[in-house]
Amino acid sequence: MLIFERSRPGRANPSQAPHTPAPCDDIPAALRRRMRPLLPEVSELDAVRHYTRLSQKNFSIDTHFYPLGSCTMKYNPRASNALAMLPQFLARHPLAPAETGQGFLACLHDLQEILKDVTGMAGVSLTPAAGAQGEFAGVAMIRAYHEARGDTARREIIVPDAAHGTNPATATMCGYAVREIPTDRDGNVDLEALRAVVGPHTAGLMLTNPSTLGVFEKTIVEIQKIVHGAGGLTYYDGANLNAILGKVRPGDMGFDVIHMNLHKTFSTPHGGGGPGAGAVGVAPRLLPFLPIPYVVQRDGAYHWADERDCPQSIGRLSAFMGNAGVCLRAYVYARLLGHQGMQRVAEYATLNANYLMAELAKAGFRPAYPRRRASHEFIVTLKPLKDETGVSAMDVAKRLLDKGFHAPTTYFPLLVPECLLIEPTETESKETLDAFVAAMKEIREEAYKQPEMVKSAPHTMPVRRLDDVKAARELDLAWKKPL
Amino acid sequence: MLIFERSRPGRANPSQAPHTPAPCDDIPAALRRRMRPLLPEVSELDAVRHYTRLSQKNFSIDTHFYPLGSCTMKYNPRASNALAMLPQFLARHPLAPAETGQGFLACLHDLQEILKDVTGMAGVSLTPAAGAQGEFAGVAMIRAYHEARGDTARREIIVPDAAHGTNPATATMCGYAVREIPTDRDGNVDLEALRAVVGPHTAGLMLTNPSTLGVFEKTIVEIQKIVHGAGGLTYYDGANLNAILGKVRPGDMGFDVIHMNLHKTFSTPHGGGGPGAGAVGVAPRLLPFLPIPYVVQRDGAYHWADERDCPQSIGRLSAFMGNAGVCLRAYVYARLLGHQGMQRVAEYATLNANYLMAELAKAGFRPAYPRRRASHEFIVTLKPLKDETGVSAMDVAKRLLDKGFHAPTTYFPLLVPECLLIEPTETESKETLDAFVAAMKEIREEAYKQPEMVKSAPHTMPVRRLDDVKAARELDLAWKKPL
Amino acid sequence: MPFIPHTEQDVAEMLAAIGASSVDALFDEIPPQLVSGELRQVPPALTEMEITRLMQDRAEQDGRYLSFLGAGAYEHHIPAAVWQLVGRGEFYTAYTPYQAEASQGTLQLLYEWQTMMASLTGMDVSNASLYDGGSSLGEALLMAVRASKGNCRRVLVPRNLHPYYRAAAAVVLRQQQIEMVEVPYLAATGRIDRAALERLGAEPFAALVIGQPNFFGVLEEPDALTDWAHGKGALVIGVCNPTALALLNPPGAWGQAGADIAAGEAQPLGIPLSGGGPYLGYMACKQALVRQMPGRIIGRTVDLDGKPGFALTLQAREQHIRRSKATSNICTNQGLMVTAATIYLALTGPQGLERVAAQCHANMRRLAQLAGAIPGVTPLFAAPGFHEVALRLPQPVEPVLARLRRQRVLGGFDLGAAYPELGNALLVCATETKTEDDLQRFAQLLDAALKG
Amino acid sequence: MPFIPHTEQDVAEMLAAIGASSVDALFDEIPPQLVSGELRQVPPALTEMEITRLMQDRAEQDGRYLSFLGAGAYEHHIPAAVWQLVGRGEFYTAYTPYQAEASQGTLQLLYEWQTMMASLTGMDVSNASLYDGGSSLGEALLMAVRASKGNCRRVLVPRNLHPYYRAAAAVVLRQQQIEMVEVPYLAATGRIDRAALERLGAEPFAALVIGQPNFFGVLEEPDALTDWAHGKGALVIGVCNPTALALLNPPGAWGQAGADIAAGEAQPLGIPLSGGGPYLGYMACKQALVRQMPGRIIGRTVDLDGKPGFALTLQAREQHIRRSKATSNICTNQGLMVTAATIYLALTGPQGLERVAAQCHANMRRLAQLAGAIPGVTPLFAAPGFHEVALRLPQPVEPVLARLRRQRVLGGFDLGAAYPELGNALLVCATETKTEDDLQRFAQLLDAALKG
Ligand SMILES: Cc1ncc(COP(=O)(O)O)c(C=O)c1O
Ligand SMILES: Cc1ncc(COP(=O)(O)O)c(C=O)c1O
Repeated sequence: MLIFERSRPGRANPSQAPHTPAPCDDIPAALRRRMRPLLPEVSELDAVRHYTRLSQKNFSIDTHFYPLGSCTMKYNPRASNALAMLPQFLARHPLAPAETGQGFLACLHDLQEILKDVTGMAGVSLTPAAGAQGEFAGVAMIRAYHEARGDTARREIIVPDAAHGTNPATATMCGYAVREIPTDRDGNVDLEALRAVVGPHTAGLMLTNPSTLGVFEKTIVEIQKIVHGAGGLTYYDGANLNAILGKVRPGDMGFDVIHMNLHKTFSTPHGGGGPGAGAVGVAPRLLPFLPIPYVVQRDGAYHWADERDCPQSIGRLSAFMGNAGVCLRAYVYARLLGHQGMQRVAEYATLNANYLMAELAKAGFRPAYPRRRASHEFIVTLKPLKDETGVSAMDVAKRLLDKGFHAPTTYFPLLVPECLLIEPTETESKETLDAFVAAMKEIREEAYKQPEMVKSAPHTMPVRRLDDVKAARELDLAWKKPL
Repeated sequence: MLIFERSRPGRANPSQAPHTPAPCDDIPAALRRRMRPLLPEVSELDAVRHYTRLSQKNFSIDTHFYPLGSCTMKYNPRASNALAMLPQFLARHPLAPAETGQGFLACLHDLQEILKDVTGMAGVSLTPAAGAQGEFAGVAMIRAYHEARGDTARREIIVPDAAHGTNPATATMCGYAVREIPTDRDGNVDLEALRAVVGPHTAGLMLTNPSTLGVFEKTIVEIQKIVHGAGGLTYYDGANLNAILGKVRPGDMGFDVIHMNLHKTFSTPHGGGGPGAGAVGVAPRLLPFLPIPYVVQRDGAYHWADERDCPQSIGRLSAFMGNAGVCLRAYVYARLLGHQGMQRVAEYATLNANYLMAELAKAGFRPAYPRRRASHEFIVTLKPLKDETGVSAMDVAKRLLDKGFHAPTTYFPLLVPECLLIEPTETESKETLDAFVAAMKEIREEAYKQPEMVKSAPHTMPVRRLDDVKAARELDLAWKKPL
Repeated sequence: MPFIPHTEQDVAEMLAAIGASSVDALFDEIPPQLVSGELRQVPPALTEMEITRLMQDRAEQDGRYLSFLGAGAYEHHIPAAVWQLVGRGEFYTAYTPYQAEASQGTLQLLYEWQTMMASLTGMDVSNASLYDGGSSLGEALLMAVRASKGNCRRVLVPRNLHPYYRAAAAVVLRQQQIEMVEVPYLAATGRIDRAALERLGAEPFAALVIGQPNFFGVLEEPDALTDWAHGKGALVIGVCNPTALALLNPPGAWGQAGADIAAGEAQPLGIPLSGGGPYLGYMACKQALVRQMPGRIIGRTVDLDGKPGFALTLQAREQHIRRSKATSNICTNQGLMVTAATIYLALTGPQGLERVAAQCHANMRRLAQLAGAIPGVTPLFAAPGFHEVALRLPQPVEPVLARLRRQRVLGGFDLGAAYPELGNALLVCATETKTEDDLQRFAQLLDAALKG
Repeated sequence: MPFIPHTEQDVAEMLAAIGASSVDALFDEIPPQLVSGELRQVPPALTEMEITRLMQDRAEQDGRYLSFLGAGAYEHHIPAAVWQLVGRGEFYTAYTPYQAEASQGTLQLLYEWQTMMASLTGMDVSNASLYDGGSSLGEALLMAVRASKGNCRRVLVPRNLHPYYRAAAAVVLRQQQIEMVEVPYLAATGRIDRAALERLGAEPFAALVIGQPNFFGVLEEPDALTDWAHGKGALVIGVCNPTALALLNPPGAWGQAGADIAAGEAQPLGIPLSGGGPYLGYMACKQALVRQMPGRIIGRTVDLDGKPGFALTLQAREQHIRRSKATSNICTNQGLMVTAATIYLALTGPQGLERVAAQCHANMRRLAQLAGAIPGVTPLFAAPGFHEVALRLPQPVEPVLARLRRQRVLGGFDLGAAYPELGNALLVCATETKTEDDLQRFAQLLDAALKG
């Protein structure tokens, strides 16, 4: 039932609004609203009950194992939430002068320093609101760099075919043409293909490492050299940083710019679709172009670097400071981990992934890259199962819901047929992984014995399988009051 | 699965304890613990997930209509929670001097004044931790009063048979003998019976009004006069204050002492079994005996009245200030309602109860007191249904769970056979009441058509009907590690 | 090991199952010369107790101010229920609802949000969120350019729109060589300069942006502007304060046909100021433009049993399907902020939101009245406004603000910094959170500060 | 109408259904002379915004202190997860789990609590909670008297037990004319005076109470005391700080047979100080006494399918069944506090709790060392202690405390008020929340305060 269907004309929550309607007689009638908006008229109890019950219809990390590949769904410390929401931080106006927020700025400054260290970069700006905006900032900086040098013929960004969709979309958004390059049998970038496309038109390369195929690009240094050799810059999509945190640093690999997904690696909550935080780090040559604002320390105090301090900056990505509150959460998390904890993240994420891959392989599932180590995630392809039983990766995913597990990422990356991209993260215990393997085994057996049951899964969710085609064909995007 | 079953030896949460174990070499070995306690060894994620999922197995006001008679399960404003938990209030040590907590004490003082007003009493102490402790304080004050006058032969407390169990239990706890008196056909105290038992041995009478039968004692003033006439004092069990808030005042009815259940009438959360707050109010003659501490205003500042100020006080009911944080919640609630809101509580609680009683009667359910107005609650008896179908009040209650409603109170008060005591409260909407009536109708039909199904309800809860007999016979009160 | 549940035995068993000798061996595909040493800038781990103390100390160091700052971020009362619900793990720790059947809570809520925003803006459809008001304007302009018939790459943006919104949009437009033309405002009213607009509109343009209220808190007259732009074949983008929309004619009803896109910042709807974010970019549009709209969109559909349910839809617009041809690169958006805003709107309702807006308005008028009584302080613009007012001061603004800060008052936004042509100009804001005492206090302190 | 959903139409329809002319008519059974007028002391309604401001102002007025107060209520780190989970509506707004099938969450949690507390105290069984430590002691004494063979109505309670616990217990015992005999302590060690005890034990008594640590923070030697009391046919009640039990031999293991009842205050386990409550009385006992135990008890059982589940059990002890013959009148107890404490214990675990306790202990020793270095300040008692230490000051205590308060430090508890025989004596406490800096600061400020 929608909140609108609980609404009754005239029902109101007087505690939540001023007692008496104030007059607005000076606003000309032509500017005034003529019909009240369609907002629900419900009591506070009804609203609380409605949204409490809605929430219970969600899977979440706090309720379920959520091995969604490429998403790093690990435990979100509750302390991060509590401390980012201290009343003084929440009440802070974005335009309040820096002198009134030294505590707040100190946290962001310290986080910048921590991120510089873990990425090996020379400067960091926290303003990007999510990974894609970090990518945008990164590619815009690449453009600004070339333009500042008068090197204006570079019109292409190279992107491996396995890349996340945001990479090519970002390149386009930044006005570049996208050159896609293939992946070899072991999941590495095809170096020959790369050599074939680089040239004077190359503005840069966007690379995800470990790649979305769940493997570390073994020739990462060569890749970087090839692109740099052609005068292009190198962009490191750090969404998978969890796999290498404290182990290897993109800066040390010679990359010019990286974005991080703090809502993955730094365990800020994903909130059912955000907010995230997509901090960017840059090598020295891109420092002048960093998006503003970021925090600088000057005369023993913290300040926001802005247009005046950074005339070459690509500018502002949002009106204020990006998702500052998310950055506070990431900061708390980083301090809780400490330097040793950072390294352990990569180690145990990798241990969990390799263990899960090994156990699933033993259970009859086919890893897409059996000759490779898993990074923090790995792919199994259900092509054989599909061929033999008709049960698809999607069916298995839906059936997993019935077994109390969130499904892995399905059908991404697009190059592996019937794939499941599985990322257990370091915060899950061996027992949970074992239970997941057991569920996968059961589903495999079900696929052979009762394929129809699996194909019509899920059976225990608030709804059965939804009709996506109807959703797209007969658009119903907003509720309308029945007449 | 119990949290202990998720435990693994050596698993720990280092964020939640000091880094390094400190030495305790000065504690003699004989005083030291030899075996670690059986506490779970789980990760923070496991704990959060475990208790999040456990919580989802509960019904609650925030998720379900909860018409539990005598319990006043109304909406618990979320503001009360937030404001009672402001960091400064939470950090306040109970022994911190009053000068460091004037804000905190002001709230409690104001609440005392509000409660004096709504009860018509001369003084209020907030220290009782729940209704039963309020009763204890009240009866102890009655004892102290008689003793202070040297009137020591009074050894009996009179309690109507419909009374809540805490009333006779309290009388016993205070060292009194209990004299039970019957109720007449319309649910009133039997005045003749009362006259027959009062006398020089009468210490007092405990009366609930509106009674647990859901009706207002019409002869309340006479009752009071009879008891007073015999030299006894009168105790008003105010657990049902919701029915009369702002409408009639126990003080005006001539009662000497009252306890209130702030966790009912003042909408503090019940928390799965508490904490409550059972403030007591007294008439002038009992003022010297009020339990300490309570707040007094002196020289423009707030202070705790203690042993030195109140030499005749019955004393302390708990080590510190009772459930002070619950009182803060009640205070916020009272201020949100204001004086008009207080009166509306009684009006709409009564409207809802009478409407629901009328609709259920139309649907074929038999009100226990059809000739009476319902107060904020009412009783239906399922005796006819039981006789005709074998389906009991308990079966109907369990079946209601399947329909998404918490069950009313069953088998209380004990004098009405197969009874349901139903209290909708003022915060529920007509639609919710109508849906409840519809569910009751359905169950009635089911009782005739498929009684076995109703008798084996619930069918959709995390567990089916539980074996209470086994629970009591084969006591399993603590988990033991399997060997 | 914080947040890592592995016991030594677990590790041994897992390595055995993998067939690896050590955890380090799992990293053997990484070129050894890349392996980094100790992290030097990351301090040792703190316990939760220690970080709690550190953060509390920092928060207390900052303290709290009585604030009359608005300028794009607004202090409103937020019902306690909002964030107690938002903080529930099932909302807080869920991912984007890719598995619809296991995400009906979030999906239904987003659909409710779309409904509310479509109605509040007077549009047909809304998306599920963008990052913030500034980037939302950028996306709206790109969308207008994409939708424009002649592939026109020129857009008109008034100077009286939030300077940071314009800055954020400019970064985006610059990448694609789209020209952003600044439309001047009238010195007398602070409104868009119609005559100048007429001149600038002589050349083709894809879109005209209208702020309502504009950055000065002044109300535009959007009906005529909308009809004018439509007459030129351009789209109209309304950038509105959503609280104000409880009172004001929504963009969808501007002029004959209504504006085409509404975009902006929904922070005022239950989202704390939080030093600048996370906030909530909103976007709504006419039905015809829906396939050009960036961001997640939720649709209502049915399940195998015909029971209604909700799912992400129109994904063919999005990067994960359309890649380099997507309407935007946006992926993660501001889901949790939508959760807050939806619950906020449900708790306030149409009547409540209207009262909030009206009280803001009344407070602004009272503030203007009190401040206007101070010698030398005059209103800058002669036009009705909403919850924010621009004042001319007889002295440079920043020193006055500094004096107010010493009384723990944030006195407003120094307009002169962004609009040198306005001289000593202060933008002050009073929402419903301000009491008569607060307004008096502001006026007294301002008076005193002006006296030095 | 705050919290009332009724529209005018609803009211009209409902009255029609009832057959009443007005809402007032529903009160027609109330004698008219009783109907009261306006409430005069209840102010008009505030909005949530207004009460929020009021409460915030009051909270800020109180501010925060660096506190070295213990004396029965202890500041500990509370993991953020605890109260975020406790605040979930399903825990927060549920009633006592009368309908077991719809309350398995609360019931299972209570069963887990019983398990934890039984183990922590070394007992067989625990109840689900009592109000607080003080009233819990009262109930334990009543229980011991009920269980005593010769119906003996005399109990021995040491003077070195918390004075407010003794006060709270006394109120209860007084009602039933049970004699509470005070056992003196030794001036040198602060421990129970064995010789005096021997004398007092010459007459029959139902129970001996032992605090561990006692109110002075001193550790008793409970093994011998327990065996002695058992030799006299009395029960032994251990009143223990539950944090300390991570380090100390639990009552269930005292002497040959173990104490019979453990009762006390579980506030240290995740419950904020909150100005004195709500706290959490615990009680655990030996199996043989379970039917004498007051309070809710949860049992594990099975459902119709044989699946394990949880339910309230042994209800025949309770007031709602047994009425005037119940073990206690307690009904509503401290369920939500149990929720907090259970989650706290799950998050800290056996190792964590031990570290917390050890750190408290180490901090106390350090504090004693630093304070002991101040001229004229000496430890009052020569015996090992736990997280609290009694100091002798060379001057009256209250003026010293007042000076510390001016530095926003709460310096401890003035022992002389409750124990005049101790003279200028201060009880100070340092839990794991205190850093070396805090302890140094305390010592410096104390030094300065003593100098005047
Ligand atoms: C590899 C990769 N790159 C980029 C992104 C985009 O990040 P965001 O969703 O925060 O915009 C993602 C997120 O899913 C990703 O997995
Ligand atoms: C009529 C009546 N009296 C007394 C009580 C006891 O109150 P409490 O449970 O707070 O001890 C109750 C509670 O259920 C009650 O309904």
